[in-house]
Amino acid sequence: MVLLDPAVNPELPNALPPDWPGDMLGISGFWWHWLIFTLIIIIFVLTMVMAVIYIERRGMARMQSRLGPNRTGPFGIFQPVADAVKVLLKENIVPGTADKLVHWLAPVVAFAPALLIFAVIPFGNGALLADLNIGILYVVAVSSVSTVGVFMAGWGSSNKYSLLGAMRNVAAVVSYEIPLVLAVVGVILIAGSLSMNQIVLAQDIPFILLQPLGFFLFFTAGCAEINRSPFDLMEADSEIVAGFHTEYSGMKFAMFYLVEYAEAVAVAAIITTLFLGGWRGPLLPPWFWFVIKVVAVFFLMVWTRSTLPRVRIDQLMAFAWKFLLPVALINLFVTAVQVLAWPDTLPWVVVPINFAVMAVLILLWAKIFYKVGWGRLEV
Amino acid sequence: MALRTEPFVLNMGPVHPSTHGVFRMRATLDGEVVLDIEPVFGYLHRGVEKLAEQRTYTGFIPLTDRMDYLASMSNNLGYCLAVEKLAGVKIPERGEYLRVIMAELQRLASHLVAVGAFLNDCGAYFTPFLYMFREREKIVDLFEMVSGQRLTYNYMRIGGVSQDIPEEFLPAMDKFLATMPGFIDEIDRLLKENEILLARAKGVGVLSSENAIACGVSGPVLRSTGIKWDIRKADPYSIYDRFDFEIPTGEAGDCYDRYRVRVEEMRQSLHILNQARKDIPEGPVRADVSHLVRPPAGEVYGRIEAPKGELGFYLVSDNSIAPYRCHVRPPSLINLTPLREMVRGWKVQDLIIIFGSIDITMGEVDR
Amino acid sequence: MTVALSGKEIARQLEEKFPGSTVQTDESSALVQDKSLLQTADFLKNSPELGLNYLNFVTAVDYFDYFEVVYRISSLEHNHWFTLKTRVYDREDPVLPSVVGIWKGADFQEREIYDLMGIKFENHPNMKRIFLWDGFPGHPLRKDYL
Amino acid sequence: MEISRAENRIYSDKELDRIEGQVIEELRQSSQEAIPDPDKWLDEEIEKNIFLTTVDAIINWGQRSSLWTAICFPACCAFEFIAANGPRFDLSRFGMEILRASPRQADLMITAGTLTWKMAPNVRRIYNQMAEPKWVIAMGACAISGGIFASSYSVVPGYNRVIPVDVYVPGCPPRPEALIYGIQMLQQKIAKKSLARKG
Repeated sequence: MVLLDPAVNPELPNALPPDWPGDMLGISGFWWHWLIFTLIIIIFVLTMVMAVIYIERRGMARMQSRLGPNRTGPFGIFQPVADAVKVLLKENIVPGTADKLVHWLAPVVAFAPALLIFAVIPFGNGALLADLNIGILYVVAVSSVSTVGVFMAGWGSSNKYSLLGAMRNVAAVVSYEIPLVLAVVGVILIAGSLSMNQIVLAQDIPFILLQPLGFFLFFTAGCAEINRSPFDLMEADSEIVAGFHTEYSGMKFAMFYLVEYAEAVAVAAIITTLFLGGWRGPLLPPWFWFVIKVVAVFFLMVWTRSTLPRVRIDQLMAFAWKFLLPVALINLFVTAVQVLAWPDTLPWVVVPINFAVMAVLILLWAKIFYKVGWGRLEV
Repeated sequence: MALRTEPFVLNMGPVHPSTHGVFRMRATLDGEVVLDIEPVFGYLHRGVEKLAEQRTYTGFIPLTDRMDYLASMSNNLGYCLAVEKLAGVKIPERGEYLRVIMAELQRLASHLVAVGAFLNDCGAYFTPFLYMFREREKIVDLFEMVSGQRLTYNYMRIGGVSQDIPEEFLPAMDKFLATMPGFIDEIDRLLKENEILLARAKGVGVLSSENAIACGVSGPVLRSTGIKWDIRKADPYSIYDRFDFEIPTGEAGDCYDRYRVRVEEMRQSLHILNQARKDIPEGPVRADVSHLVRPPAGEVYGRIEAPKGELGFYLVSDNSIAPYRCHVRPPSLINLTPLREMVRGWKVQDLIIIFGSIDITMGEVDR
Repeated sequence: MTVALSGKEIARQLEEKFPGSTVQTDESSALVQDKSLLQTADFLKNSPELGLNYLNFVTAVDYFDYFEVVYRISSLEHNHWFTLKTRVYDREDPVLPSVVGIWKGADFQEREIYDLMGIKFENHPNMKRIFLWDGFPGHPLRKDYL
Repeated sequence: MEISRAENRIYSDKELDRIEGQVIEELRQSSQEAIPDPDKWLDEEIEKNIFLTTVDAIINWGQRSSLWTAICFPACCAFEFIAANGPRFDLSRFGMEILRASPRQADLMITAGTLTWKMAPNVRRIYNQMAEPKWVIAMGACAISGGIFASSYSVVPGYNRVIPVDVYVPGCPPRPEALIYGIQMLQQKIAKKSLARKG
């Protein structure tokens, strides 16, 4: 970090965007930027988690023909606050046979990556903690680390249900990482940059129109990675009690609960940045557009959660390897051809072509998948 | 490097989110694959059969409510029929019609819970379950009108029913009968063709018809294997021979068929209800029988088609006011007999839905 | 309507096949010797015109002097039923052969009888208590319990 | 990777059964007396200072507004609880729609149904697994006194033989309205709790 500081290393004259704060109180603008954005990100993540928990509980309650929390504060908006107060003050239990160190570390290891992802998410033009030129690669790399935390939780709890849940999570993440990355590569080809900010700037039309299949793949694989329904096998209530956090209580459970929703917000934020034009939008301020889009994507997750049944573990694997992976490869190929054919800007005619490709591929693969992946696989 | 694996024992229950009460399984797993399970019962064993010997014939009716607490009316009906068979009581027409109406409403309510719980076990996060409960509340309201209770009705008596229905009942039932078919269509639209549900439930937990008969399985589980066996048709009790209805059957005997059979049975129950509603006569609802029934010495087996299967009461009388021996044939317990064979080789997740698709009530399994 | 098979008729067939097996009969049941329980059960199940392959229930009744074990069997195909009974006189250690090999559905019900009535079934694959726990004193459905 | 699947039968685990039976018998012997209800402190007056009162108010507000229920539904009353959770009576208004399958994360145990001696060690264990602070609502006649089954040989006459109970909701089964009233009573009880008080 010190080497990146222009005050120390004058060989980086244009590394920083022009609207960064200058030197104040004898501290260089670099460090002010770092401090302010770290605070903003932490506050943003915490408030967004509270907000999406409220949205999920109210929204899902309405889908289930009931009301949802409405007694705690006006319209029940303080419900997540009450939950937080209560959970944080609960007793912290570590099972006697647990691997104490691993048990303690697991929530932290799981929580840190969820926060780190937001370092490269732009809230406005250039308004981000670190405009890494390998932004999306960083996201992909960091996001997988929380699996380590989940597996530590499963292993350290010395509980069979926890271990089953953690194993399922590892298997799911390993499988779904590949289609997820392949879906991102399509976007990178069109945008011509790995930097998140550059990707947003390249979206004169949102990439969801140019990459509808990529959006679908990313959304599905993202849902699978963060245990959202219909891929929520890792903490499947009706099967393995509470999955990897069965033995966690109090503050440490709160961390896992936070991770679950922080990751959902992170995936929603990445989808917003990559496919929905990020902070771009007319009239309203950029950060507001960003929040609206994140909430919209999250609402899609809530919707699937309250509608769809859960898939089985072998079907989960089959879906990743037999459906998403080939489709993602074909999508990448089609995108590459298009980028080769129109090197400068993609014309509007690409939009209907890509939608047609998506429809044909999904229908075709659904037929093939029906034959190869239907029902039970040999174990 | 040679990889050494060994199976491990996972204890599911008695307190587990999807064991429908306090069922317990000791499952031996090889990773995610179920090698074997051992069901453990008795966590709700309340000694109902012993208590029956200490109570009068009428005094046992409240206990039948609490056996299969999702189908209290059916339990009342089964028990009362057995005692009436023993004592030779003739029931007035209106009483018979009311009994059929209550039993069919109860079948609807029980199947609603069964289907909802099955879909919940599949992982549809509470949504179908709550929709089913919304509709079940309407049926519970009807029961509350006639009996004043929401779950344990204690409505039927030896010789009829305890009291006539209030005058608001039939209009309310008409309203319910008008809306219910639309609701069944609605849940079918939601989930019947759902790809994930098909992948999860089709071909899973197959029970062959030979095995079903050998294990004495009854009710929707038996019918899902393709056997057209319904006691309402095969051995009509009460006035079921007057109604026209179909026996829905499955083909493969898998989880999906069991779910479909229940949904179709709900439609048939509505059909019966419509006929009974049309024909219900005026008159007394209860024969003139003393509350202290003293049936002649002897033994009898009365059975009905309860929502879960063949519910029977085997009564031995010694001409006193209490049964000498009262044995309940619990459909839930006997339907669990083939569970071990059905789940072997499947995954943990399948174990849950196979178990859920059998639809048991622990109060009846353990009694 | 499910038809009750005549006890006399069945008893005649049983006597023909296994002399001395039946003790007494009434209109829909036959009481057989506990020694010949298995062979009569096998005959009732596998005889083509009877085909009683569906076990409705098994239960036991305590008559102080003896336990009566009742097998209610029926045939879904022919739609008829029959009651097979047998008695065991030993109160201390009553033993009967298990019919699990013939009707699989008897599995849990025989365990239930063992648990609540104390009758042991020989050759049952898993003869142990089903509802009550190991170490529960006595068998509660016996008439002399409490 | 080969394991002989035929050998792995877990039937007839005699040793396990014997130990479980012993645990049940021991619990039965040791819990012949009812555990007193934890409500003595409700009448006590304690010295309050402003700081503690404010902290108490916030903590109690949080704890009573988000009572997550542990899953422990042995019998009939469970369906009245689910009905209370359902669309019509809608416990989710109070922030109670989250059912934690893991007792570690739950605050409230609603004991819906008859308790048998065989079940008692498990209920005691779930109660012990729950993290403090925790509350128990005894729902229904069976949970209070054994109810209609009190004279049976295998039924525990009331949950308070095994675990301390905070609120009793009578009925067989109680209507959902009664359960919601009971929950509100519990919320009032939590509101009177103070950090300064022991227990």
